[in-house]
Parts: sequence; structure tokens; C-alpha cells
Amino acid sequence: MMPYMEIGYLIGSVSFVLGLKMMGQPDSARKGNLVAAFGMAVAVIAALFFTSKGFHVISNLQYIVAAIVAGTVIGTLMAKRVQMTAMPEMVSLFNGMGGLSAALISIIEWRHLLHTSGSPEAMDQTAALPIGMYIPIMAGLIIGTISFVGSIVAWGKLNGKIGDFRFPSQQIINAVVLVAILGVAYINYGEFNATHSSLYFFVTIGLAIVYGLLFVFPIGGADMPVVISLLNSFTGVAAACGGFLYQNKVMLMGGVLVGSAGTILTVVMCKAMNRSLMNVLIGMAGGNGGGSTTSATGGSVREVQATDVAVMMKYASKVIIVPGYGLAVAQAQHVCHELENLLEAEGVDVKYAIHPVAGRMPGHMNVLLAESNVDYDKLIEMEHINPEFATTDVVLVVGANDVVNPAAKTDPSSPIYGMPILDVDQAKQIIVLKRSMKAGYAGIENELFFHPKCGMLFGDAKASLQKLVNEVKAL
Amino acid sequence: MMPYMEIGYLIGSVSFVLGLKMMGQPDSARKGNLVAAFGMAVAVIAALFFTSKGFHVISNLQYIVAAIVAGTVIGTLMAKRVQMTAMPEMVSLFNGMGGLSAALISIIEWRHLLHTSGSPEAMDQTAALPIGMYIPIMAGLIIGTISFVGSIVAWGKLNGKIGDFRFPSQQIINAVVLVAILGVAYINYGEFNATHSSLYFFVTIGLAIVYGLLFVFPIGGADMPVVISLLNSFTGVAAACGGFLYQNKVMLMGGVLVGSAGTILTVVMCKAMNRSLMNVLIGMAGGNGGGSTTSATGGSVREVQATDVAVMMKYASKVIIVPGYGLAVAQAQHVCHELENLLEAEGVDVKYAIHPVAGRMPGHMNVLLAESNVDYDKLIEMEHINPEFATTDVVLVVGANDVVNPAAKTDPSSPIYGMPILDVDQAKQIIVLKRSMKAGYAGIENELFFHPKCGMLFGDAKASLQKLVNEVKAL
Amino acid sequence: MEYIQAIIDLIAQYEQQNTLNLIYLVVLMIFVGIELISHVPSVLHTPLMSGANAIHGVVLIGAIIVMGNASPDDTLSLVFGTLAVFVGTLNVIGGFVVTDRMLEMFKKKPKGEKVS
Amino acid sequence: MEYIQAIIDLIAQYEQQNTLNLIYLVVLMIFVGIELISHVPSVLHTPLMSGANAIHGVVLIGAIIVMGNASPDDTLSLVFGTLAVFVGTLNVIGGFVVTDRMLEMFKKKPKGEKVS
Ligand SMILES: NC(=O)c1ccc[n+]([C@@H]2O[C@H](COP(=O)([O-])OP(=O)(O)OC[C@H]3O[C@@H](n4cnc5c(N)ncnc54)[C@H](OP(=O)(O)O)[C@@H]3O)[C@@H](O)[C@H]2O)c1
Ligand SMILES: NC(=O)c1ccc[n+]([C@@H]2O[C@H](COP(=O)([O-])OP(=O)(O)OC[C@H]3O[C@@H](n4cnc5c(N)ncnc54)[C@H](OP(=O)(O)O)[C@@H]3O)[C@@H](O)[C@H]2O)c1
Repeated sequence: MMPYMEIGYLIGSVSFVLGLKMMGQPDSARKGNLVAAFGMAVAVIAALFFTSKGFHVISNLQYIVAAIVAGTVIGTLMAKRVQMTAMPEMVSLFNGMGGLSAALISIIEWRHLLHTSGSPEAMDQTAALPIGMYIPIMAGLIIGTISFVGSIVAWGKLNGKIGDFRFPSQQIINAVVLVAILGVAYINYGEFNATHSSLYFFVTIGLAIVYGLLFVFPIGGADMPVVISLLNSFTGVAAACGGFLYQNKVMLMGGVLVGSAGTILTVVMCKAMNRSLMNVLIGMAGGNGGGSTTSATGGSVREVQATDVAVMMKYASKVIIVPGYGLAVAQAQHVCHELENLLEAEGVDVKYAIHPVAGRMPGHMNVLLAESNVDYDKLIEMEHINPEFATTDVVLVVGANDVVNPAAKTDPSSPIYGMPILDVDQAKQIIVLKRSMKAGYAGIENELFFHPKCGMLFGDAKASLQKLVNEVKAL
Repeated sequence: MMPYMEIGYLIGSVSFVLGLKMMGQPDSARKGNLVAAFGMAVAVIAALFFTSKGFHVISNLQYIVAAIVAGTVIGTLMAKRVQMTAMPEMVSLFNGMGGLSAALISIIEWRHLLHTSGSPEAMDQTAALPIGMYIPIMAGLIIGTISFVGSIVAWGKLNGKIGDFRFPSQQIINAVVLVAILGVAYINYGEFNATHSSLYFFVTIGLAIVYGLLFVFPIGGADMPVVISLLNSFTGVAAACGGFLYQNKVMLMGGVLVGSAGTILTVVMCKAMNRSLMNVLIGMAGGNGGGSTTSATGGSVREVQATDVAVMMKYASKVIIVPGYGLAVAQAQHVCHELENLLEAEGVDVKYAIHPVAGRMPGHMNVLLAESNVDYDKLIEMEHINPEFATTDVVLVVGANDVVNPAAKTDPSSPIYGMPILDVDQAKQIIVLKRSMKAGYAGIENELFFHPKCGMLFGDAKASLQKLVNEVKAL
Repeated sequence: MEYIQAIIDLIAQYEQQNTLNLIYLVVLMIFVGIELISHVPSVLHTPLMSGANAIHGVVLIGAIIVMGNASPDDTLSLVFGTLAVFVGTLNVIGGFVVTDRMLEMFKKKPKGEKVS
Repeated sequence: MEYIQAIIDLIAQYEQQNTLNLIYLVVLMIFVGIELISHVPSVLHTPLMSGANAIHGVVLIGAIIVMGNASPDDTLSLVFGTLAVFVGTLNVIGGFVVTDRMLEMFKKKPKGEKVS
């Protein structure tokens, strides 16, 4: 009697840890994902075909397999079709699905409890509701629901389908709703077996939905990666609740692992943007999702024409391109690569300067430029490229703003003060491609644009780059 | 019925992990040690006064308490009295005690097994020896014994009481002994209940003792820190065997934690010395424990007098002292600090350059100089001090050799090739304090001593430094 | 009677042991999660998030267990359970595939220029 | 009879569960150990070794258990057990005290100059 199921779960758990560890190192990241997927496959097979006693096909296999096949096909299609830039919202959607699954499990188990303990025969037993089951069921329900609703909202926001929505004293209202959820869940425990039981249960669900909405609605669209990461760890905890409920170790391990790793990841992500988690959650600063209306005051800006820039670059010996959020919005990565190729063909040394938080998710620029097949060796990280600006003829800032804002160094009152930036002002010439003088994510003005060395080429990044390509070709 | 014992063990286990984590960061290291000690205290109290069912004083408490009190007093005295420089051997001794304890437990449990399962009544049961008990008992016995014996040998070597001892084809003999141990232990399992049982058991012990001796004897004295670290992780595994035997989680957790952390630490230590673990275990290279007989050939050496050096330093504006193994051997840390104070009083900027593997254990120089109250801010680590040599007037190399050997950079055939070194040759003047032209730990010649900028001040480090102190005072 | 009591005690003790064991596992796993993530380069944050997202799809196992326990005439449970399995699978499969696509981007000598 | 068989099965299952749980714990703990040590500055190696040395003194708990099980007239077990407790205590106390002394050396603003 080999405990095949348990062994399968053990393999699953270990694979999750190993996989996540490997995902933390660039060299092994992709393999790590496969390791985790392998572990998941083993665990699922163990659940379907084994018990602790040996081989035993699970009941209702036909429905389960049908659902798995459908999920696999649809999931693969969705994941394969999604555009690179839309990946964060895709992650959010899938995360919501996990939360929904956890919530559904809790609902079914709750009905199960009601029908067994709550049946007339059991009525005379004094409230035979085992707390060891009640807590994981309700926790899974509440957390799963919040995660589901929150993720859907986050998905909608990143999609642009849902706007920001703020209301006064949101913190207090949120807290009240949270207390209400716990209160109702508590009452529900006491009132179990009475006729109100289902009512309280549904009220709990309703409140959890409301909380999920209130939690994510006020947060700025650009902060969504952080929120998704947080909701991700919520879903992990919801899965762990299932692990407690069924004393199932692979669920417990996987859930807790994601719960803890996800929480840390959230904190680390905030830190990389020089913000605190509290800050993000309360929805302070930078909530405007790229494009507040702060406009330039004082100083004058030098506008330049595409022709001049093209000449300048063609006869430069070294050009560094600084991509930012605007490049992503304009979907200008391909034409950017084209320009790079043209210049390289002319003998110009072209590199990309990658700031860790350029764009709207960590690694955004790497992913974006890799999509257009830019050579990985040309993407140089901040610490390594900063010393090179001094020997650079032209820096081409494409839709970046905050990551080149000298206020991070000079102005202690600035919200981005202390964030390391790309030292573009060391270069001989700076050309900035953006549509207007509007601010970026942090909503603050950028002195760099008023620097004498700096020329502005206004217009959509894609259009401007296309013009540059044409001009360089024409020269 | 609260499971106080289990809670105590849980607290113990968590404290171990937390403590070890804190010990890995300089700021919290000392507190981390206290956290781990606290966890140990809780676990011991839980074991003495509780069972899973509640409060229950253990049998034979009087003996146990007597032994604990005696161990506490003697352990504290030993630990408090030991000189800083003798700490590694002290650690080794304590480690051996842990191994001995594990081995004794196994011996007692084995007798217990013999007397119960082996008693005439049980004779008719078919070999009623539960493998789940046999394996942890024997593993604890073998590993504990090896760790005990090995640690005592390591202690003796560091003490200077035991010399190196090599014999031909030691690898093969070691392997044979190891296989013999496993073989006898296996036979013992089969022969259980027969009259030979005790005989096989004692043969196992004897072979484990032999293995412990053979394992450590050939390894050079200077490699002992690595060996101690390895034996340390052995004892951890032996403790974990006890955890399996008694299904006791705090033993299991503590033991496994040390087993795994100790193994990694061993590997990391080897890496810091630019060697592989295999290399150390086979006893290759550098086994000569500071002072092989390779003597200088070619080139000429410039000998200098203390008076000249004193003048040079007194009128320098910046002096860097490079301490090494010789400083520790000569116990010259106090007079070194005195010299530093004198120079500082004259307005000279004095710093210490700390190479990560200077001396014979990691952190050796930090510990040594801290003992003589050198200001922590004056101890600068390699990466930070290297750029400073260029602006330094005098570098005073006190009993260091390998860590300033340029062969690490220039000679690919050298055993230390690739190890980062202190770039003392950037300084204006180099003065080396050592007794002779003998080589250091790696047993190789040092070109630096033949460098025109370099002057040698021969003699014991303490004596030479004392001379320098006198001369500076006299000036 | 005494005998049965002893057995009940034993089982209760095992139950308690089991719960305690789970607590050990949770605590250790929290440590592991924290340690694994604290030293990760920031370019990998998004793929890591996505990978972790796929891992919590392990909730799918729970959905499968629910389905295994549902009696064939409990239609509501079957419907909800099948839905739970479906969305759980979406989470797992979608999560791993998206992560793989993200990481595919990092494939070319990811450390290449860092050394120089 | 069937009833008893069921109970035996249950206990066997618990036993098995327990062993499996221990394996989970061991695997996780190995991970924790590795992760904790891989990012440690080299000056702390010796104190860490010493601290770990003190922690495996937890074998003392085993010695205490042995003593608790020894019958008062089994002199040999008592003698060996007492010795085991004694040397175990030496390991624990000596280990922690030595570590504390080592770390005392590092007390003064250990990160001071690294920042600049
Ligand atoms: N990477 C992350 O993980 C992450 C996550 C959340 C937040 N953030 C934050 O996001 C910011 C990233 O900095 P960033 O420099 O990349 O971006 P940014 O500071 O947000 O600036 C983007 C700029 O691109 C311009 N732009 C927008 N659409 C454009 C288009 N179609 N064509 C040309 N230009 C366009 C905008 O100016 P116009 O409107 O004038 O064109 C805007 O000033 C940081 O503050 C960071 O903290 C990062
Ligand atoms: N730190 C660790 O963890 C560790 C552990 C094991 C091995 N190691 C190895 O140890 C070496 C450490 O390098 P190191 O430069 O500190 O030492 P070293 O290379 O061993 O050189 C020490 C020098 O000190 C001199 N010396 C000995 N006694 C002296 C005395 N009483 N007065 C004055 N000088 C004396 C010796 O020369 P004379 O005989 O001519 O006086 C010897 O050349 C490295 O190779 C390292 O890999 C380090």
C-alpha cells in the first residue's frame, strides 16, 4: 500500500518551491515555470486517480475532465493570443478565476455542511458545526470573493474599461465593510442550524463583493500591477484555506507559498517605485495613470524638427535610446527597432537604457523591446549604462518622463525624491519624444525638458519615430 | 487539554529559524543568537515539564537537572575563558560534544531495543525490529560518532596537539571503511536477536571511530574551519535522526536546519578561499598550515630598519595596515592598536584593510582587532579599501602574505589564481613585517616582496611592531 | 470501555498532531516564500507574479475533491463544482502559459552584458 | 472485527500521514537552511557556524527523553543518559556563549562605512 496520492502531492509541493526559486533567477526562470507546471500536473493526476490507499478513479470524472479540457483549451488560447502589453490584465483575470474557484468550493462545502449537520436528525445535537471546518470555509469564501471581484476590477481598469472612482473617506467605509463581513460571519456561526443561516451566508458573500469593489476602485490604474500582486497573494491564502479544510498538503503548501511570496513581492515592487504599500492602497500620488494636467511653467522649451534630429543621429557615433511608458502606449517598439537598425547600418553605436521601473510594470521595457526582437545585449540596465551617458552624442528619450527627472536627485520635496534615475543630462544632446508638456505617472514637472541641451520633438511616439526613420532613410 | 509540549517545540523550532536568519545580518546577528538560545530554553522546559497531555514532570529529573547544571557551569566557564584566537577549536570541541550526545542516545536506545524485542518472549516473533527505529538509531550512532571523533581531532589540530598525518591512497581506504560501516550495520539488522547482535553493534562503533580519525587526520590544520563546519552539519544530521526516532519536531527541525545550513556554509567558506570542498577534503594545496619551505629565488629583497619605517609613517598623511595570519600568531593585535593610536595622534590617517579570508577563519581579523578595541569604522573591507591604496603613502603588511600576492592576478598556474586580493602595490611605499621569506598558507612565493617599492622588516610581528612603537615615540 | 477510550484518545492525539504539523508547514512555507523573493532582480517581478499566480491555481485540487465528494444527483453541487474546476484550470493553464510567454522574452543570454 | 480493522487502518493511515508530514518538514527545512545561508557576508561565517553549532545542541532534548524513559534501576542507561545530557548541555551553552562573545566583537556600527 504505497501512498501514491501523498507522494504526488509531495512532488507537487516541492516542485512549486523549486520552480519559484528558479523563477527568481534570469537564467533559470523559464525552466522554473516549467518545473512548477510539472508539479501541478503531478498533483492533479494524484487527485484524480489516487487516494492514500492506492489507485482509485475519482467520482464524476467525466464532468471534471470535461471542465479541465475546456479550461485548458480556453486558457491556452487566451494566454497565447494576448498582446505582450496586455499581459498584466491577463494575469489579473486568471488570478480572479482562482479566487472564484476558491469561493465556489466554499459555497459547495457550506451547502454540504447545512445538509448534513443541519438535517432534522442532527438538529438535536448542540450546534454540531465544527469550527475547524467553518473557519477555512468562510475564510476561503471571503478572501476568494474579494480576490475575484478585485481582480476583475483591476482587469477592467488596465483594459481602460473602468475608470478611477474616488469617494470621500473611503478608508473608513472600507474598514466598516470589513468589520461588517467579519461580524456577519461570526453571527452566522452562532446562528447555524437556524433558518437565518443561509441568509447570513449570502450577506457575507454580498459584503465581500462590495469590499472587493471598494478596495480596488479608488486605486489609480497605473498602480494596478501592485494591486494585482496583492490580490495574487490573497488568492494564495484562499487556496491555503482549502488546504486546511481538506487537510490537503499540496493546496496548503502552494497556497501559503504564494501567499507569503506574493506579499513580499508586493512590498518589493512598491519599493522599486520608491513608494510604500500604504501609499498605493490609500491611492495617494500618481493615481492619474500617466497624464495629469500639470503643465509647464517658467523656463522655455526648445522644440526641434524630425529632420534635424535625423541628421544629428545619423552623424553621431553613439546614441542611447531611453524607452518609457509612452513607447508602450504608442506601440512604437517595432518602429523603434527599425530606427535602431538603420542607425546601426550607418555605423552608429545604439543602445537602450533600461530603467527598472520604466513603463507600468517591472520588466515592461524588456518585454516590450524583446517583442520587437531587439537584441538582448543592447538592453543595458541602469547601473551599467549610467556611466556611459558622458560619452554619448545623442540620447533619444521615447515617452519616458519620471525615470529621467532630475528632481529625483535635486528636489527633496518631490514625490520621486530618492529614486535612482538615468543620468541623461550627461550626454551631449538630449531629444525627447512626447506628445505634450504633460507630466508622467508621478504627476510632476520635469526640469530636464527646459535644459538647454534638450530638444523636444512633439507628437505620438510611433508617428515621431516613423518620421525619424523616413528622414534617416532620405538623407 | 492544551498541547503545551508541542507549542513549546513549535516556539523552539521557529526561534531557531528566526535566530539563524538574524545571525546572517551584521546588525541583528547578536540578537539572533539570543533568539535561538531563547528557543532552546523553551524547548528544554517543554521537554522537562510537559507531555502532549499537559503538565507532567519527567522521570529521573534529579539526574537530568544535575547534568544540565554541571553542563551549564562548565560550558559557560570554558566559553568565557577561551581566548579569541582559540575560538574555532572551542567550537569544534562543543560540536564534538553534540555528536557524542547523539551517539550515546543511540547506544541507550539500542540496548532498549535489545532488551525488549530481543527478550526470550519476543524471540518467536519474526525479527521484530522496526526498521523505522533501526535506521535513525544506527544513523545517529554512526554520524554522531564520526562527528565526535572528527571534532576532537580537529580540536587537537587547531590546538597544535595533533600534527598532520598523511598516508598513501587515503581516499580509497576511507571509502572502504565507509562501505564496511554500512555493511556491518546492514548485517546487524539481519542478525538481530541472534547472539552476534551486540558484537556487530560494537564493530559499527569501532569502524565509525576509525572513519572519524581517517577523515580528519590528513587535512591540513589551516583547513580546519572548513572541516569543523562540515562536522557541524554532520552533528545536525545526527540530531535530526533523534528527531525521527522520537517523532520529535524540535529536534528534527533544529537538526535539519543545521544540517542544511551547515553544508551550504561549508561550501560558501570554501568558495571564499577560492577552493572547492573536494579540494579541502582530499587535502590538496595549502595543507601546510602557514609556513612551507618554499624560499625566495631570483630577484633581490630590500631589507629595512624599524627607525626608517617609523620616520616614514610618522610623516605620512595616510597609512593602511594590512593584517594577516602572522598578526594572529604573534598575538600582536594590541601593540598594533597602540601603533595606530600613536600615528593618529600625530595626525596620520590610519585604516585597516580587511581581506575576507585573511587569517585562518572568516572574520578572523575583525574578531582579532575588535579584541584590542580597534574602532570598527577603521576596519575597511576589501572592495571598499582597494580604490584607496592609490592615495596611500605607506602600507604596513603585518604577517599577511597570500592576500597581497599579485600572482592571484597575474599567474594562471598559481593555486590562488582568481582570488581577489588587496591592491597594495598601488601605494607609494609598502612595508612587510614577517619573520623570514617563507611562504604563507598557499605555500607559494610572493613577487610583491621583490617589488622595488617594497621593504621587508624581518622579525616576529609583535616584536617588530613594538620596535616601531618605540621608534615613533622616540622621534 | 477503557479500551475504546484509549483509542479515542489516540485518535484525538493524532488529530492534534496533524493540526500542529500543518502549523509547522505553514510557518516554514512562509519563511521559504519570503526568502525566495527577497533577493530577486526587479525585471523578473512581473513574471514572478504571474508564475505565483499560476501556482495558486492549485486551488483546482480543491475543486476536484469537491467534485469527487458530490453525489451524482446533487445537481447544484455538480454545476458549481464543474464551474470551479473550469475556472481553476483557467487559472493554472493560463497562468503557466502567460508566464512562459513572458519569460521567453528574457531568453537571449540574460546575463550577457551584466558581466562586463 | 470489521470495526477494529477500521480503527487499525485509521491509525496506520495516521502513522503514514505523520511520516509524510515529517518528510515535508525536512524538505522545507532544507530549503530554509539553504536560503538563509546563501546571502551571508563572509565576516559572519565563523559566528554563524558557531551559532548553528549551538542549535544542533537540540540533541539535548533527545538525551532528556532518553532519561525520562529509563527505568530507575537501569544503571547503565542512567549513567549514559546523564552523560548525554551533560555533553548536550555543554554543546548548547558553550555554543551560545561562544557565539555571543564572537558577535560582541561586531557590535560597533557594523554597517557604518559600507554605506559611504
Ligand atoms: N514599472 C513599474 O513597475 C511601474 C508600475 C507602476 C508605476 N510605475 C511608475 O511609472 C513611471 C514610469 O516612468 P516612465 O518614465 O516610463 O513613464 P512616465 O513618467 O509615466 O512618463 C510617460 C510619458 O510618456 C508620454 N506619452 C504618453 N503616451 C505617449 C505617446 N502615445 N507617444 C509619446 N509619448 C507619450 C507622456 O507624456 P505626454 O502625455 O506629453 O505624451 C508621459 O509624460 C515611474 O514613475 C514609475 O514609478 C512603474
Ligand atoms: N580566513 C579563512 O577563513 C581561511 C581559512 C583557511 C585558510 N585560509 C587561507 O589562509 C591564507 C590567509 O592569508 P594571510 O595573508 O592572512 O596569511 P598567509 O598567507 O598564511 O601568510 C601568513 C604569513 O605570516 C607570517 N608569519 C607567521 N607567523 C608570524 C609571526 N609570528 N610574526 C610575523 N609574521 C609571521 C608568515 O611568514 P613567516 O613564516 O616568514 O613569518 C606567513 O607568510 C589565505 O591563503 C587563505 O586562503 C583562510
